[in-house]
Amino acid sequence: MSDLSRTIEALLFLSPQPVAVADLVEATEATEGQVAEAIDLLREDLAEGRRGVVLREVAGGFSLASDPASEGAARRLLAKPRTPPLTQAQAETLAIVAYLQPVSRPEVARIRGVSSESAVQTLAERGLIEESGRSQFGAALFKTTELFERLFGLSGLDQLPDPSRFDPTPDDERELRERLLKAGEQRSEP
Amino acid sequence: MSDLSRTIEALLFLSPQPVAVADLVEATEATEGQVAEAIDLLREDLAEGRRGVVLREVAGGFSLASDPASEGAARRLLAKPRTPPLTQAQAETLAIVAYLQPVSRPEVARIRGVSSESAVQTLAERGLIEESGRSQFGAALFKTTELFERLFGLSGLDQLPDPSRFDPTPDDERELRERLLKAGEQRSEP
Amino acid sequence: MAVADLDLELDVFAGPFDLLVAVLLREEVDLLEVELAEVVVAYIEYLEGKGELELEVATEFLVLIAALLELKSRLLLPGADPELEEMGPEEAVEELLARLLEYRRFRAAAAALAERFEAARGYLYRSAPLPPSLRRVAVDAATAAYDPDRLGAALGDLLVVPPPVDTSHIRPTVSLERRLRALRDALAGRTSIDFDEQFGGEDRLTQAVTLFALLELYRKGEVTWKQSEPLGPIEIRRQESSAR
Repeated sequence: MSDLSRTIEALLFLSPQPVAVADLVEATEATEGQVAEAIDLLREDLAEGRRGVVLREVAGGFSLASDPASEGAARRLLAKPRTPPLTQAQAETLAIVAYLQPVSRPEVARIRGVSSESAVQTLAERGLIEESGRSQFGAALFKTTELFERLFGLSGLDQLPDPSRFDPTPDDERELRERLLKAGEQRSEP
Repeated sequence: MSDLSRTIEALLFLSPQPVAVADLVEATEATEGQVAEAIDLLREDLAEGRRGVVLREVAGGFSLASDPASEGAARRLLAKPRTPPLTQAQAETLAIVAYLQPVSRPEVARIRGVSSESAVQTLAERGLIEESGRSQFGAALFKTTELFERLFGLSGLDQLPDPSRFDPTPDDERELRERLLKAGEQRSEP
Repeated sequence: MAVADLDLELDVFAGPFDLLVAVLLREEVDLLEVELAEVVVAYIEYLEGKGELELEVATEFLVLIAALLELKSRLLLPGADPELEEMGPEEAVEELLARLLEYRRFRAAAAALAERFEAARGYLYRSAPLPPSLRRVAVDAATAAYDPDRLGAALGDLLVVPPPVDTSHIRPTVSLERRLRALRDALAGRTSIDFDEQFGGEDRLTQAVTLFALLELYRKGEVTWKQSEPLGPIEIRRQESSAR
């Protein structure tokens, strides 16, 4: 392991947040190329299954995390209950904020067809979304946080899957439309 | 590296305090002999000069620490405190800790009417609050740090703005606490 | 199946669709709180399961849900464009379709996110204060960055006792079955009862569901009922022929 890799490992160990490459360059006083090389070495050393700690690229930087294999033991030691999974309402609200951010609560409500206050509040409490200014009409706007990217293993928002992946298929759409139209026609025929 | 060594490395990585062998035995559900053996392996792997992180044996047990060689870089990286704008949840949590310290997490949650885990954790990570002993019921107590005073430009805690400026009735701390708790219970009622 | 029997399990309401419409019109449940997309999805899933379309039922459903949607969109967008009010059936279909498609898209995205969350949940991050030597450096380098008034203001907000939360709309779990039983019990050993006398003390929703139950008993031939003038007393009579 090179000296630079060791230093970077130490920095990632100490830093409570993911560290961007630019900050590593500044702190280590090495070149960007050297840092990139050192990270590659580290990535190999800390690949999944090699040690207890793995290298993760999240939230615009690099961070160390414990290997999922040790999750059970870690929760026993730290007496930390497993974070509850997202409810359907929370997941939908989070998806809308993630893809449309910054987005206001009324906009979330419009898409979900239901007032989403409690989901928004819970997500904010869990630190997954946060306020980011106001819309022109004064509604609070929400965006996702760095913690969101960390907890979802995203190196950045551009790593979110392409939203077109979630478009209903043309077949689905045709079928829905036909079904609706059929019902509509039936209604206009006495 | 054995599975058990990997798990122990992960546990030491996650724990902010040194971990006693007995706790490692309990968390990993291995025998004491197996844990001792795994620690021996780790000690070799994490000997000074091998990686960025070293294994330390201290009074209370084992812990990981950054290699002293990286201290200069760590200073450069971490010397600048992070000061992103506070979210509403963070501001409320910080205000409660500042005015009522020392205060426990459950008390913060009762006053705010919602669980405040993520705000407490973020504030602690940014060095604005820190643990300071335990309540009589064993809950960790929090107080503000010196960094907090610096970042708010306060020469001391008595320089905090008088809460009566934001509320008509002036209160002493005890009454303030009671009123906050009462309001909080209303908030969490539904 | 009649559209009335479409069973719904929503956050704020559980019961048949018809009852939902009834309580909405009586303003027992806030329309803003009802996830209409879920209602539609439940219905479409029912249709998919069935594999055939009963046009009459579908039409009835569509008319009702379209009305609710329109009503709700007006509530959500106060003073929105007047075109909304002139919406014809075809436009309503397109509007409904667009909404359903958009909702489906985010529902799928939500599922993908939830899956991702699950996969990443095992990775735990370290949360520990800096070692003392580094903490010292951070303090030394710190300059004022926040306004202390922000803390005072945040504390002041917390001192405000919030108005008691109106939970009157979260009670629609009045069960039709239980109201059926209440009616039958009330009629046991008697030939007739007066609705107001018997149920006048109940809250509005319970009364509404009881009336619904009454209709059900009437349909089954267990009771007859009579109201000689609007808003007048309702007399419920046990059908002698019914075996009970």
